[in-house]
Amino acid sequence: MDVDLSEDQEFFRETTRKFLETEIPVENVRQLADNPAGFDRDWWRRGCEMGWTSMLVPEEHGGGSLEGEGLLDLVIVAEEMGRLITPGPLLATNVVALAVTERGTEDQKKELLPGIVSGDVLATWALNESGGRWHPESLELEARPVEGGFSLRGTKEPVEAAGHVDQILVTARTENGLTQFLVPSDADGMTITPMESLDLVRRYGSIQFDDVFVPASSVLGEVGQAEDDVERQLQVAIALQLAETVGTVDRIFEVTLEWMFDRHSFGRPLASYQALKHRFADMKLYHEANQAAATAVARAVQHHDEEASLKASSAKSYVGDHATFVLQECVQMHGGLGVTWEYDLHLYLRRATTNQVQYGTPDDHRERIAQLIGMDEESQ
Amino acid sequence: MDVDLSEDQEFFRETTRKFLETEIPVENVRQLADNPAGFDRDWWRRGCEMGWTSMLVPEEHGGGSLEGEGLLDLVIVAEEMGRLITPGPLLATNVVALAVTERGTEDQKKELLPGIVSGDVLATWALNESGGRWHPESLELEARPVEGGFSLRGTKEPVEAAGHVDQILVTARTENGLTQFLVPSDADGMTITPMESLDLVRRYGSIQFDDVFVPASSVLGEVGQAEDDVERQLQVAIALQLAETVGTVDRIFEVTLEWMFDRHSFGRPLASYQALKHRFADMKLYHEANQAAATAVARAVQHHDEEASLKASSAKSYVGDHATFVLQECVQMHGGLGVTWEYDLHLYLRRATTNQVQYGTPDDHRERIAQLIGMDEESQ
Amino acid sequence: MTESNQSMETPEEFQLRARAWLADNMPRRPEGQGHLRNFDRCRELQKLLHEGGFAGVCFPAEYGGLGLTLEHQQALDEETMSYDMPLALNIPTFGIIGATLVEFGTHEQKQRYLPPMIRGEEIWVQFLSEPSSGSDLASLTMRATRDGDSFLLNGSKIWSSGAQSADYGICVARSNWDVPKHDGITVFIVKIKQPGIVVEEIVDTFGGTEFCQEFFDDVRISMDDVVGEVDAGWTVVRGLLAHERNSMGNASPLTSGLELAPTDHVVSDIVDIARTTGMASDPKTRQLVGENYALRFVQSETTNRISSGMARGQFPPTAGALLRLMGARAAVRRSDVALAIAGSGAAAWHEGDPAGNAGSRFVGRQAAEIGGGTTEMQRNIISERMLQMPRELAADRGIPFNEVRHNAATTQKSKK
Amino acid sequence: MTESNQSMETPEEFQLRARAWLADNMPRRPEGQGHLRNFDRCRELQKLLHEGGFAGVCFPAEYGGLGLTLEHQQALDEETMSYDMPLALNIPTFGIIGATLVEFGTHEQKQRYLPPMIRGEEIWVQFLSEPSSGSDLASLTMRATRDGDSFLLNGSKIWSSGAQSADYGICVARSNWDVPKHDGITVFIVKIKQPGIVVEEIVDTFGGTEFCQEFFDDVRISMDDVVGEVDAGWTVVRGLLAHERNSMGNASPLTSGLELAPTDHVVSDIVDIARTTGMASDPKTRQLVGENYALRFVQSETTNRISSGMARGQFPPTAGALLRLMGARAAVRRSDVALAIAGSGAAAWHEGDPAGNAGSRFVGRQAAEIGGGTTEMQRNIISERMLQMPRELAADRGIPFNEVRHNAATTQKSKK
Repeated sequence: MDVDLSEDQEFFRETTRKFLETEIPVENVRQLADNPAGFDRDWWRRGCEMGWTSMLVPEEHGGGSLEGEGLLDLVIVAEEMGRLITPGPLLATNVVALAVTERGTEDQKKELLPGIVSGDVLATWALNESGGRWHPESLELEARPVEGGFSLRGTKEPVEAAGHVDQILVTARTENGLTQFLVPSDADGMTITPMESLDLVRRYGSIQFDDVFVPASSVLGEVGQAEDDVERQLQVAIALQLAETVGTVDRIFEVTLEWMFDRHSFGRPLASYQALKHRFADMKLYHEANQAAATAVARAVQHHDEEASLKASSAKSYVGDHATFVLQECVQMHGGLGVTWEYDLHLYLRRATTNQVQYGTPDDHRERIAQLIGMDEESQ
Repeated sequence: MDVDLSEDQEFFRETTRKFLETEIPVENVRQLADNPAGFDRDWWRRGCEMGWTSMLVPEEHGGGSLEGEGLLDLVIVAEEMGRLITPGPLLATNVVALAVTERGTEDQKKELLPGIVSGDVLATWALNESGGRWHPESLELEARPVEGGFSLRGTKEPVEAAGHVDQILVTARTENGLTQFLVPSDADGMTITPMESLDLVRRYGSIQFDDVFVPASSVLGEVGQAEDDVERQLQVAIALQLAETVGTVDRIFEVTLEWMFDRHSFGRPLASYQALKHRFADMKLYHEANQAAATAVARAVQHHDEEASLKASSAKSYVGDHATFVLQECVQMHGGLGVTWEYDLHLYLRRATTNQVQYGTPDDHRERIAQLIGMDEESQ
Repeated sequence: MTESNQSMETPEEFQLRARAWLADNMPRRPEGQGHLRNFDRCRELQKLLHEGGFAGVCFPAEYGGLGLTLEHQQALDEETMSYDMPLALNIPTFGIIGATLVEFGTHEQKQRYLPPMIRGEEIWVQFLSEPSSGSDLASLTMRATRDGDSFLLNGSKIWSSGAQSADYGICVARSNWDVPKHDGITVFIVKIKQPGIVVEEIVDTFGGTEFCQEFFDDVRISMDDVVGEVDAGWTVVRGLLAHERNSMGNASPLTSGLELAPTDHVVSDIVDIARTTGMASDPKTRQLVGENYALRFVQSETTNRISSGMARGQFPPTAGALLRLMGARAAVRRSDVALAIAGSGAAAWHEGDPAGNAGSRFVGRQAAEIGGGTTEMQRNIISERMLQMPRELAADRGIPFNEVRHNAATTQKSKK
Repeated sequence: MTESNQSMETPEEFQLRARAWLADNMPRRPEGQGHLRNFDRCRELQKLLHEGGFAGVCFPAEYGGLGLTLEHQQALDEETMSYDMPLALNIPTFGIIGATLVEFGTHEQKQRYLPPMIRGEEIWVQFLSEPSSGSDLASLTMRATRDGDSFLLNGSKIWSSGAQSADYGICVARSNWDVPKHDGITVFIVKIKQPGIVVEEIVDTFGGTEFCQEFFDDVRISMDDVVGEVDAGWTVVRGLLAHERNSMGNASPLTSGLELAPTDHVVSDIVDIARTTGMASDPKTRQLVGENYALRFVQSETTNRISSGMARGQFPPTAGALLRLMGARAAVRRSDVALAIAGSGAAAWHEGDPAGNAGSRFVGRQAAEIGGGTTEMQRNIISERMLQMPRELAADRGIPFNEVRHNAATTQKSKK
């Protein structure tokens, strides 16, 4: 958690936590494993009343945030959701909300934003392509200009909540460069296939585009000019993902710390064993470092820091490795109980692992840092 | 140490250890830091009387080993030398002895082997080229056919003991493939420049070949057919290097274990602190694993195991990382003393680190394993 | 196990005979099969071996074994590597419980229990861990109450591997609460399928059910089924744990066939993921593949070194802890490597994609560091028993068990 | 340090004035300079700052400081980042010893020692560690013997950073051997250049001489130079150690200029090695470069988080241990990364090649985990004081010091 929250933000955090603890404790998340979408739309609407999808949207379209710095409010929700491994397309929908807010025409904003804010419209971002491609340079889905618009051809996967949303923001390649389209999920020529997923309630699908026609009015931003927009969306996605991951660790660290005091071995609490104490010291450090990194990224993205991408990749690679490390250590401290299905720990590890590898693996982001700091230019 | 030594080998090990402890304790190694060669030729000849250069040489040329498995005897010497970070071109000279023994003409054997065995002739292998190239495929030094022989052009570096040996085995590229040459160190057109080195007594140099003429009679093995020979030499080099590295850790592990019992903190010996005990358990495991790997490679190379290269690369990459890991842990256990010049530990770390990065880094060898197990063939 | 004698078949002769018999009678090991957990199949395979005269090589002849030497067993092992062997019976049935009965059982117990074990008719399980006692096994609270000529057992056991398929169990219980923890323990032989014992499967994070929890309610045990002395069962447990370490390190002489551990498939698995994710030419991926290969090689050579050193007395029996630690750490690293190569595919995949299980392997990876004794316990054993470092303070040493501090109520988890 | 008052210059005004003055008077920070250890240069720079009215911002005005607030100090820090600052005086002179004297010194001691310290005229060193006491600082055996109105010090100190260039030292000695170790310690101010004190440089594995060992032979100290109470010096030491942790974490308000730690050059160093070894396009190398960059970012953000959290009381003062641990681990990882990229060049190189120092950096890397309190001690602090886990058993607790078990004779290493 950010050590520098305002009083309003603190209050919002507490309200959000209470809402989630009451509405969707982890037992309910387990039950939702059998729900095809992994979440319930009515419940989602109630969450939206608390502002889950309004933070990045301007007031004239029904949005609004606490301090005028919506992302810094939104990461509070993401972190609390991580603490209870809550389902729901928080990241996916908000990235689309941001993209429409920042780059949409007035018509696009009017059409989409109120519904997103109320929770009636769900949206997701179709960025990834098979083989772990997420980096803008590697995308191949093709948008060919045709009469009155474009024709999309290719496959996007994994796409979060594909099959359970209403609007899909598709990042495609035209001959002029990257271009983004807002495509309704029932567009002709689109086939959505559910994929298997590690997380019990976060669903992914594969979307195949067989010459899907999209009108010119569906272009978000400018044709061929979407590179910066995609970058910005990635930054926001990573900021939210980091906050959620930090939340998962925060909860499990608490639980495990308590366990260390309660559980006795050879007449002594586990917390008295120096080998475990020292590992806990490292875990504490990594968790603080993760939080520091996640907070710094949220601020940098909120403030359009020119190094925001570099910071996002730095945090993404560090937190990706260290969050799961801490969780695995927590499993180990629990012994056999930690690897049972009935105990909740693996659910947290599933979420954190999913976050680790979506929107780029730690290795991917380390490579990206090398690019961003200019290793290429002078070396070739 | 191999857990399966014969009685003769055990005796040989003890004799070697006593010889080294008496003749060249670590204080003497420190003094040799100021010697340009890092070792004394007279001392080297006395070592040769103990068989340091005879193990890989057949009896008719003055050689001989204990059990008829010379490499398994020789790694005993290498390991003992590691325990006292002894100087001297044991690896370099023996690789040349092996190459001449296995691939030399009768004339070459007669000319070189008796001198190597007696210690009068020192030799080294010029394999490496700048930029960390050691892999046969990456070598560039060119041997161009000329009247009566070849002309060598290019640079070899780092070459162990360059400038302090009599004969240099040069691995070069001809248009027909890899070819090796035995070149006297005073050949015309060769410039040897000393390099800086991490190890206090193991010297390296850069050898520049400016159209160095070498007669056809200096070819070792067949023109263009040296690939297998180089592979074999690498295997032997790695087997000896691994044994030496294991020896460095063996000695330091002993010393540090003793330190753990002697040194008290808060009225308790360091050995009573569980956090340190658990780290020692890992160190013990890694050291046993290193020894197991090193032993297995020596046997595989001795017995011309068809997987010898794969085993050598496996052990080289594992031991490279884990030997220095254990030594660094030993430094840490010593506290401030461990990072002082006057304490010997850093001398061992210098040797083990040098071994880690010469003849391929751990990463290089992991890549090589991928090649050897056929990752390329089916993936492209 | 027995002295070699002049009339005994040599290991070489035995090996040749085994080679011929196996070729004619045993099925081949299925491709890529690491660890067979099908107990019915194992019963059949063991029966087959017994009929062929190749079961229980090192078990005493008077109790249904062949009474041959370790060299015979090793000779047989070399031959059986490519055959489908009843590996699931090795641990705990043969390697741990068989060995323990040989060491501590009465003549009558050996007569009764070893022959059917060797024939593959009776499978065993260990009832050691309890919900509230993890690494500190001796803090167990399963209650053994003397009732006339027998004992009544009450309590719960957990992490018993394969209990749902087993016939008999070795159960460790507390028979005296007024003495320090090690001094009031008794070991019992328990028939599993009887009223009063309920076996429940535990679902692990992979969705697997290797482990069970059992609930004992007034289970009556005859005095004939006490192993060792009443209240002095800790001696038996220590022996049993030593056999366990041996077995886990592939160093037990009593097993039927060798585990292919670390198995070849741990290399091919990783290569498969690399290929299907299109990463086979990615340099970092290739280094991970190389690392994984190297790890398998080193693990296997370390097993050779330690096992053969233990056999010769160059390593103490506790050296098995090194192998457990190595195996656990290697398994963990392997799951990290698989995840790194699988990347995004570990979180979302199409059915059948080999990257798909990299995620759940990673999520469940700590099982390797927990099952069979945590790596923390192995590190204690290595540092304290192999390196002779001072033991950890046991705050319960010498204190009557009923006065020792136990877990806080919140962690007293039990299923019922 | 002092209450802000109405007439005080605001931090913003102060910052603007500093900006102008610095531009006219201070030399720029030399390119790529991480940590300046030239003490003569530092004396000059500090003198310059003092003359300009920008020295000792948070030191009390009555003892030569400016008596301003932390905000003023931070405002100044922002301006001085690009100037050559007397960073070597921050630790221990200002951040540790200055802070300790402010907290524990008598009025006379502060009057005597703080003004010349702030003027850059007197540099200080800590005499804490001893050859036979490492992490267990309180087990020190430097002997302080009462002799009339003064004390005589005898013994040896070690790992004192910069003692060869310092004027005064804070020396911790044992004044009473018949009480438990913490209860017989007294802290003294010691003038270094005097007969009876011999300072010897220790050569580290890099060939550097940052640290010294000192030998005290009947060094007479007046009662005026006792800091705190006789025999109750441990209170002072604890305060001093807290100031040390703060300072190491860049969180002291008393320093002159901020360390660029983790400095930008830790990124460029690694990139340089990658370029000169021709590895800048090697994917594994690029990932290592990326990892190193990320580590610098995370380390710096962690410092921000913890420092600002400590300032607000969200973290306890012991949280400085997290920063020490982070810094040490990051330095170690960085040296590993440098080695991996340098490869063969780390073992043999041509003079001037940046790969050349990767090997010796690696060989000396543990210095980062040892200097300023080992990482083991930091982990103890984090687990025991931050997380409230039970403390390790101190076998010497409550036992008179002269009855406690100390090191075996073989490790009683001393230089003479």
